[in-house]
Amino acid sequence: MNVIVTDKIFDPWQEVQRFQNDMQADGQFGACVTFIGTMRDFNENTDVQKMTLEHYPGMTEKHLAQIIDEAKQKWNILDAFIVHRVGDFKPGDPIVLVATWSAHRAEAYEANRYLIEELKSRAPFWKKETLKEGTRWVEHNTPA
Amino acid sequence: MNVIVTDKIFDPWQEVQRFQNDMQADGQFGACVTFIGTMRDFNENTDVQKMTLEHYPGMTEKHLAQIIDEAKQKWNILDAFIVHRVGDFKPGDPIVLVATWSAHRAEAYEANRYLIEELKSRAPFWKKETLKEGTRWVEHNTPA
Amino acid sequence: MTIDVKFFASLREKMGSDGQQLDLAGLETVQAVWDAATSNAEMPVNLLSAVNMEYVDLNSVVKDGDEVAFFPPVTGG
Amino acid sequence: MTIDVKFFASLREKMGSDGQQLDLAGLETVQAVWDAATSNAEMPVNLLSAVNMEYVDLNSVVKDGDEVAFFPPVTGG
Repeated sequence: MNVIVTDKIFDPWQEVQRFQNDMQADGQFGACVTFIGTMRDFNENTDVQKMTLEHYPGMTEKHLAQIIDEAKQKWNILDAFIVHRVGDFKPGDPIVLVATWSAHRAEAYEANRYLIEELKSRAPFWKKETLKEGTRWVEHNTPA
Repeated sequence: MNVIVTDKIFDPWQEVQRFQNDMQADGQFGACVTFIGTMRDFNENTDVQKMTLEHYPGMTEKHLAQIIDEAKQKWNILDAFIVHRVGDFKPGDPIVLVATWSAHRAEAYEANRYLIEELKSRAPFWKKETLKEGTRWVEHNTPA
Repeated sequence: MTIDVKFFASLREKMGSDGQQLDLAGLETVQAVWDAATSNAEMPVNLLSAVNMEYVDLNSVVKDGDEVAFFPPVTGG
Repeated sequence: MTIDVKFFASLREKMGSDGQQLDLAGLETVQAVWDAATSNAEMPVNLLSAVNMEYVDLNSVVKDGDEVAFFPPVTGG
């Protein structure tokens, strides 16, 4: 499974290690790049206390699998792995893990960056933040 | 300690998690990027059975600390962490971990890439590979 | 034909509903589905639409059994 | 003055030594340290040199107690 969407808190380091062990590709990859997106306790200069992440079940998984396929066509990578959590978050909770493996480092970096940028622009997730003064939907992601 | 040079096998995921816990910056960083360089069982089309990594004690740590300082000046990152192993390696063993933390993802990616490129061009480490037919010193790193 | 309409996130809250089943006659577009589902409400700027979980534009034609979703810009990751 | 000379990696193997202490008289450069330490051996292409753990070029002047290192291109990471 290259894509996991879960409503449970996850440990990104455990997930990436488990996936890498399952790859059984020791000695083939020289580079692994990971990106971990984590909930901050501030956004646009305002304290954020909680966050709820909504998604479109089915469409999310479909598009995450699509962007992984695209990355594999564009770069010579051995594998890629995405975990994205949904539901209720507190500051410090991991939101997303993107991991890429390749023989040489350039491919792993570039594919990793591609995956998170495409995820942020195409995968149907929506964030709603709880502030001191109420709640607000995040209207758009910050550009790369 | 932002720099560790060790002759013992290390678990990059445990190291990055330990360092992140010690940062006590939960909620401040939205992005963590890690690069892990691992020994492959081939290089330049030849099977590699073992590798020995030599370094210049003192100069290595000094230059790794320098490039971290440079990255902190160039990008708005919260912290950076480098672990590099020396001594005897077998294929699949982690060689290097570079981790960067920032509020937004662009900085963590760019600083991470900077650190590994500078490490590869400036930090005094040397690889010697054991092939079926004997040993060879790696003469230069592949360009980025 | 039957169309399964879905609303997400702030649009879902605004509509007070996560969607509905619509019975429509003849050849219809995504725009027509929106109009029928919302009683011709004004369409929010930046609204995104998908048919059967693929992004489409408002002129796309729908067919019986399609799932048509409307939602604001995505903010995952 | 006393200079601590160090050789690393393939250069160390080629020299059959990881370095030596040299006693030199007067103003000397890194190039002169190389010449004295190797009995005027030809310098390998791409050789790197450092004084007190900072990269320098061959015209740099050394002083008493300096550590002068010579080594091939680095290949870490």
